[in-house]
Amino acid sequence: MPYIPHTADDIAGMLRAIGAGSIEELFDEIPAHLKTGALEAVPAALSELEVARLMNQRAAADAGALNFIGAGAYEHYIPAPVWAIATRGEFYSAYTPYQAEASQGTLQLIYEYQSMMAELTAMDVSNASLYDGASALAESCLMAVRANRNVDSLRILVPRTVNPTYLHVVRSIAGNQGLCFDTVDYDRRRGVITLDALAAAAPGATALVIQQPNFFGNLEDVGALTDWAHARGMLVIAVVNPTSLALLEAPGRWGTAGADIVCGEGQPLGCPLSGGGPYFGFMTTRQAHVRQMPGRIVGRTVDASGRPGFTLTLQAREQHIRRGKATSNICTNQGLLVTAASVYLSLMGAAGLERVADACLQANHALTQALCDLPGVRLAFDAPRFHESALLLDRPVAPVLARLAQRGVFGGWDLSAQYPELGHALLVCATETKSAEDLARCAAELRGALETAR
Amino acid sequence: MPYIPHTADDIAGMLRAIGAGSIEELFDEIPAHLKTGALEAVPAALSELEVARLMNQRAAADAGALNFIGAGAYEHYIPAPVWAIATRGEFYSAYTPYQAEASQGTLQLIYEYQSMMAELTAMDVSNASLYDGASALAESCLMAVRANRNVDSLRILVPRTVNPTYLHVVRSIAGNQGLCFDTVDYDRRRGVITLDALAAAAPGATALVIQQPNFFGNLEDVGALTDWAHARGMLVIAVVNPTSLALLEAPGRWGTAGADIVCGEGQPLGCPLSGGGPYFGFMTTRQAHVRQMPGRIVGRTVDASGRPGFTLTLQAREQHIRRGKATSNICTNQGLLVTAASVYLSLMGAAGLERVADACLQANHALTQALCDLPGVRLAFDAPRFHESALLLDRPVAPVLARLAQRGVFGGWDLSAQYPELGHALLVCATETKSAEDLARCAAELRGALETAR
Amino acid sequence: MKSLAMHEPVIFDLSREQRTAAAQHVPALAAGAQIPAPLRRARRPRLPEVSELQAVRHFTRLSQMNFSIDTQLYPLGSCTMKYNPRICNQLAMLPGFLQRHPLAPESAGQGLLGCLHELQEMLKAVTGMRAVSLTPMAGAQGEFAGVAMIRAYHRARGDLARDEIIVPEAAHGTNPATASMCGCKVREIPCDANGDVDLDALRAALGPRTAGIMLTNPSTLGVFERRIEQVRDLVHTAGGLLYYDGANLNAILGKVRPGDMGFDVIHMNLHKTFSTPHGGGGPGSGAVGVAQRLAPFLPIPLVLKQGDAYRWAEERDLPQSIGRLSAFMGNTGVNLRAYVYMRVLGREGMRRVAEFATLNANYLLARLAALGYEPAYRGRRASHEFIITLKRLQREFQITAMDVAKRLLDYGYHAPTTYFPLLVPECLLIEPTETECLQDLDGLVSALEQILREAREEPSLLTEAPHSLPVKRLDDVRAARQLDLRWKPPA
Amino acid sequence: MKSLAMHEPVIFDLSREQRTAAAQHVPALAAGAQIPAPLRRARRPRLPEVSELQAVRHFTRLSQMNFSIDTQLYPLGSCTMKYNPRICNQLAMLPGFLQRHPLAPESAGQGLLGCLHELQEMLKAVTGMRAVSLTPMAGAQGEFAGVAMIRAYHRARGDLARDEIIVPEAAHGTNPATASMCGCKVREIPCDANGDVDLDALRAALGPRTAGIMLTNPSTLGVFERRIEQVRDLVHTAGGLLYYDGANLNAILGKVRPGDMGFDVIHMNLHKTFSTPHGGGGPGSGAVGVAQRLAPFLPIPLVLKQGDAYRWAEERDLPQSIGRLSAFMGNTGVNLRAYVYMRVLGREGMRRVAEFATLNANYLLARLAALGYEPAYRGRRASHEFIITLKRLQREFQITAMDVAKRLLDYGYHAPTTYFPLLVPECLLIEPTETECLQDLDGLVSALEQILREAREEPSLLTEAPHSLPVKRLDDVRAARQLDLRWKPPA
Ligand SMILES: Cc1ncc(COP(=O)(O)O)c(C=O)c1O
Ligand SMILES: Cc1ncc(COP(=O)(O)O)c(C=O)c1O
Repeated sequence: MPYIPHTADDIAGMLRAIGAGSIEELFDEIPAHLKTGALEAVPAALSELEVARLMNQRAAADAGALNFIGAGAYEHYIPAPVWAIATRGEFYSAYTPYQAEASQGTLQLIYEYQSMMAELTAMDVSNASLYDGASALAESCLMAVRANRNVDSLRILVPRTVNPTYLHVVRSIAGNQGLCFDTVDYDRRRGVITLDALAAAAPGATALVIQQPNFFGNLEDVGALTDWAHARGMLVIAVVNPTSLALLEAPGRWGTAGADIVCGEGQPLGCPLSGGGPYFGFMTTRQAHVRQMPGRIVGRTVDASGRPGFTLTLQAREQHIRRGKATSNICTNQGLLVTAASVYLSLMGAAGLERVADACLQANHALTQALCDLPGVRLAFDAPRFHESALLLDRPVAPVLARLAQRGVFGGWDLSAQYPELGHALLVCATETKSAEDLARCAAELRGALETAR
Repeated sequence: MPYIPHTADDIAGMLRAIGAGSIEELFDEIPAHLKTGALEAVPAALSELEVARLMNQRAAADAGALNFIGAGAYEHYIPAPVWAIATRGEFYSAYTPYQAEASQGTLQLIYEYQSMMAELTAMDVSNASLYDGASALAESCLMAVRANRNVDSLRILVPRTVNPTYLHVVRSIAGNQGLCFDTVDYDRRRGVITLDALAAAAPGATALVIQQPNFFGNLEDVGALTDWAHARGMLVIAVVNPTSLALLEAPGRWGTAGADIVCGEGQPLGCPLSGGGPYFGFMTTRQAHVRQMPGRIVGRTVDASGRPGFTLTLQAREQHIRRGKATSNICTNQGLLVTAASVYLSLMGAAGLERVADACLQANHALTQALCDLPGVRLAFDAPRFHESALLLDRPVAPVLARLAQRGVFGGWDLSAQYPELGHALLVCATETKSAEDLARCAAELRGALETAR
Repeated sequence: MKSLAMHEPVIFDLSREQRTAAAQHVPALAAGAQIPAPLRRARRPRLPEVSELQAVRHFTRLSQMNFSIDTQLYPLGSCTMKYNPRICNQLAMLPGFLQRHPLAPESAGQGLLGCLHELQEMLKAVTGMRAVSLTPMAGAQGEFAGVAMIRAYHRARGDLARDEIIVPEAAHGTNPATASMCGCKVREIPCDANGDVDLDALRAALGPRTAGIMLTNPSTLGVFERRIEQVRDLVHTAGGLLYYDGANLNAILGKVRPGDMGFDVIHMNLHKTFSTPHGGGGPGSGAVGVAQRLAPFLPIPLVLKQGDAYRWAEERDLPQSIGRLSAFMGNTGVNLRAYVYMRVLGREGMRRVAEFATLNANYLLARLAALGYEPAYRGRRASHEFIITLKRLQREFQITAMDVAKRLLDYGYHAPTTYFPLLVPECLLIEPTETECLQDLDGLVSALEQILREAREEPSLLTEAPHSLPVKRLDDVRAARQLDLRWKPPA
Repeated sequence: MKSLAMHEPVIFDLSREQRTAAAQHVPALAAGAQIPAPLRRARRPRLPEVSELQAVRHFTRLSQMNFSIDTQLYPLGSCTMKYNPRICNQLAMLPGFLQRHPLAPESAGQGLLGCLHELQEMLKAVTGMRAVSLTPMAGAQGEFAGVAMIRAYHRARGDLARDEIIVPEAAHGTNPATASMCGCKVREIPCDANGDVDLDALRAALGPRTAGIMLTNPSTLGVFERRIEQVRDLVHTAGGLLYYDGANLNAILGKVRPGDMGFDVIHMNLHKTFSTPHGGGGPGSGAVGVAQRLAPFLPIPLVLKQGDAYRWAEERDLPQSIGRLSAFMGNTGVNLRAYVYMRVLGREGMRRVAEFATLNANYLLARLAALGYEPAYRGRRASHEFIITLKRLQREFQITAMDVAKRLLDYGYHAPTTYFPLLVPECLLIEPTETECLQDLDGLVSALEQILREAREEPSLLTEAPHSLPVKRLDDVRAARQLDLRWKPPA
């Protein structure tokens, strides 16, 4: 019996102690006619050896391509200690640190994580994670509505340079509470939001969402946008890539007053791509808004003998205390990924993270140049970028990408479904994981694909 | 500076405390003309990212074949917890448990390991490991010379059914102390030692070595051999495969009195093949010989308050106490592999190990049958076997194996260099890791190779 | 039971300016691009500056300050803290899976998609539902998906007034919180003295505004709702749908299926029933299953099989979907772990989960009752968990459930869940799970026996517990009043 | 500093008949073959019968009862307990390496062989030797190979009388033990008051029976042998060869090379200088390097490069080889870890090892001397390690080196090496290594300062130490007298 330790003697003795004749008797409160028969659709048990063989085959079938897709999930090098530590049983198999005295390891780690995220975003406080970047933006929007004392509105401005999937998720989640989202178009030449476009939006929104770098990889004029929103009583919700913050101005210092709520996808900080998850959403904010923040928060306090210790705090915001009136329904979050991110950031430090960010910047620059040197490829926008670039091809993107994939290269993300107005647009990404040879191979394969497909 | 934590301030302050002007000054006792210049032959530093890229490429280049080679190292399934535990920092990065109070984890684990090995071999005591199976046999021979009070001789009988490489190693190591090794030929039809062949050996040897299963995979008549040796005042040194002991009689119960010293290669117990090492040699013996045993031994004792605890014991046998008169020069052994083996054996238990052994037996049986169904292939010997079989081909083995290797199958070990008298002999092995499809593939590829090469 | 690392400085206090874990510095590429000055970061963030050894040592020592399944019995009710098989982690972290970009072509991901599709199928089988989506990232998001589907269903039928969700007062906090997140009103109804839903109260609550009811069965009171079919009929007749909170699925796996009980929608906590790790707070996975009528509303994406090929279902496949709940496809790596777990257990293993979880719980209950611990629902079978109330202990010795919980930590056992469900005074909700062996259950019983004695003879052992952990009882009030939520450099 | 797991039963005591970790039961194949009855095992071995959770929990808890580099500063002299980079483990355990059978064709192992060949080349470069074999499985086996080569060399020249190996009395126990293993006689010679070899004694020992001398430089006294060239000339003139015990190579890496000092043969402890893990006692790797004249005698196999291809050198390549020392090719996986380490450090990193190891040692020495701890060799530079003698403490307060060592454990530092080298009374041999940071060194100094105070004011804190570990001081005498070397079922 896999994972079940009971011997026949154990079972007999236990039933005796209970006073039951059989295990089946323990289920006698369940109406007999409801009982389940054989679960034919579940395959028979496999030994660990067999399941390992199966999974090794399947993983091998999926492996090996050279990836230039970003679009919200980024391939970074993960230092060896990160997962060696995160998979230690004491982190891996612990529960939420409700029993603080027996969970000081996890609690202190979260406190350190909160400190790092607050520093990175230049905000006052951080929570202990949300599910992912998209759902973190949804929670940010809900929070902005609660937090904005100036404007009483359920409307939020979302520029089209924000990841369109995020907008989709935000609508799925926050739409249920009546929030609505006005999109703001971007400047076709520069691929960023302009104040003119914002001015055209209906007035009276609660918050403005700004993604930096934006979905095209372009850098928004975040200072001006922030000041514009603040001048109109809106809160500013920043959606940022944490790696980029080593080089880009922190949202806490955007414009005159800085953003009010910062969120984003934590995946670049030590989480493997892993087919889409688990990642983690981060969120930081101003001290003034901390009671509106969703998710767990750890605080430092003292124990009965006055020594410092850590505990979950401000739990009155949470579902297990406040139930229907909680700031969110979130309970289980993405703790293990926070563990990985904390180790990652500790190993990197600011200097290491800067080097990663700069290597990404340079790799993308080099890739973009190499690709744009090919006939039929050009840059879509004229704007400073971080590690992604939107390109325009002279023909439909999908068949070109399919051809590249056959050659073991994932050549980027086809923008044409989400941004049909751009034509044959392709979003490519290169990070520090890509060597000069990798970039050259991408260019060579794209050249080949364009030539064959011509 | 990889792995060096010193900041410029640290260095300055430390030099000040020392009263030195520079780090270089700390080396002023080294004659200047001896100092080393630039180490041109060492490549420049790589970041972790770069070295990971390099090693991933190299490992991938070596990967993927289906292996049917045994000949002393065996591919077994290793349960997932084994190395998850063995690579925990507290085991991985600890030293030899000289400070017992700070090393109870390692010490208790070794005590448990000793208990398991003593049980498995049905002997009284075990040491804490030696380097590998071959060097363990060398140490066993040296120990036998010390331990045998009946016979004063440096001669040891080694049948040719013992792994020839082991004999080579034993000669390299024990030969220096004047031990010499008489080989005893095997029965050509059955591939085992016979009493007749032993009787033909010069009398007066100190010990007889018996390998079970022998190098051909055949099972020796260990009871008769043991009794024969004991009747002549020799000690019996058993060389055994630990997996096989789930099915085969334990050396402690061979014949009337059992073997005197048992050794072997521990690799099958949870150690990956890893290109040849690290593995570990095990050794168990009778209580009477424990003071002649080489290597570390852990004992259970009590602490100052009477509670049980574990410590290294009988250290007076060892080099750090007895120096030139120690039972061996061994110091560092193969502790981490012992950790893996202890977890492995705990997860298996006797019942699990039996299933592994039986699956090996059946897999090899099925493989042998499938191969012997091919034209030009037959069994070399008529004897019961465990998980290896010696086969005879109708043509030279090397080109056939080369052809198989090109097709991704390692088809066995060519015996012709070590046993030229057998002709075109091939040693094949199948363990529980081989599915029916794997076996079928081996047969199909061999058929193909034989057909093409005909 | 003390921790080797009784105190560990905050990592920022280990930090020194300009120290680095230099091996992690990625090679610099020729600098061609620059961030324009106004957008460039003005001040470096103060992240820790430590060596690799310092980081490894720090986090290793922190880890030792945790209780966990891998080190202690962890009978935390409602949380299903069972053994998390190592193989699940090892296989989910194979490079072919880890390196896969979520937006990579489906043609190059058939291995992964195959696993996920088979997982969907297995989950359908064990729940008796007609369709499954693996997208929700934890139980609460599964609940959200479920309630959102219920709303979408009513809306699609033009039944626009249905905006009330009924929850029993014993329900987990996420249930009412989810209803609110979905813009619904929450109506709480009481349970009767036996732990069953109060049917009269239910009848009174039902009406034309009823969107649905959220239940778990067995309930969070640790007992099976025996009149579940009556409940179902009442709710369905009133036009509402039934939501099953799958947090307690471990209790009934392979024994009775939510679909067969009449539930219309269910979320599963794969991090409970299917033993993916809790990771000190997450990640989880909250897969949802639905009856046929809710299938069109499932959150996307989910995996479809067409011929021999797998692909993600998107909006065009499910135009009525409640939409996406995450940027990609949920906690894929967690789903992979659950998949491996289910394959190892297999068909035969499913019902064993419920059987031995239930055996362990009933055994503990019998032993503790014999010691004088008071079951909250005497005469009822325990499900996979059960409630003890310490109200007598409190009355007689001023010993609270919290005291007993903290004292158990000293004995090397994690505490049961305390003060949940809220309606049982001074309660301990105890869930041993099926992977714990008899000896360890007996150890827990002995500890609780000893604690009873201490309560009478030396109560300060309890009221001041824990005594042997890295910290003593923490000042939660101060934590909330004098907020210290992040490290700041010493002034 | 207490361990979370203060006591853990022996695993056999957790065992119950017929319990299994069932997921590990491999599938049974159709039974075609059988072991003949007389050869079949009659009685099952009593191995533990535990669940997978029990095993994982047991060994996890045991692990927490260890000090290790990953959890504590570990200044164990002569052992070079530096950070073992995690990347070395990760890359050595890539499936392509792990799954490789040692006898698999070389053509299908060029990745691994390439790494090993490059490692040989790098080790040649840093030692100044002409050829390297990676075969020896630890330092002691490297020594064995070295002395065996020395003997083979003399024998090959017909110089048959040379059977004496000279070792300084400070030498590590493996040196004389190795000489004996090789069938040589050991001649010990003293050191002078400054820790250098006593040249007169050396002269007296040298003669026509001299096979060679085994030295390490810096010596195990922690000081550099300044007259190494004189020693070399004396030994060579007498017809002997010089063996370098590379256990102390960390002290001089990139600063001075054994080959340049005139050594003929050297072993390296890759598990010290090149930071492969000690694993609680092993495995190590004791690669040997030789000058030209010993190259024909190197142990096989070693990796040759021919054109672009790598292959193992066998007997036919090295007919004079001292032979094989292991069934395959030594501790390959350990060698891979060393390879990765050297590539990350690179050319520039080599000398930094020696520089910062030496800086740390001299800093500690200066600080401790200032506190009143007595250096064994005052006026000498510390190498990567140094010796403190506590003879005064013993005289004045009856406090031994052992007491100080045990008390340090209470402070959360592993003890230095005690009572080695044997010639310095009440000694502590302290080796901080280059990977420890200033703050932690200062922490160690503070602890030793506090301990000095305790020695004066409350000596029982020392003599009864440790106080806070899972056990108090253990009864070694009883351990050796009442041998309890394995679990036995309770009678
Ligand atoms: C009964 C019950 N419902 C729902 C949940 C919420 O699940 P999650 O934490 O995965 O969001 C829990 C988890 O604690 C629970 O116990
Ligand atoms: C000086 C010295 N020489 C030799 C050795 C032996 O090395 P090993 O333990 O690897 O056999 C050691 C190890 O402790 C040592 O310190």
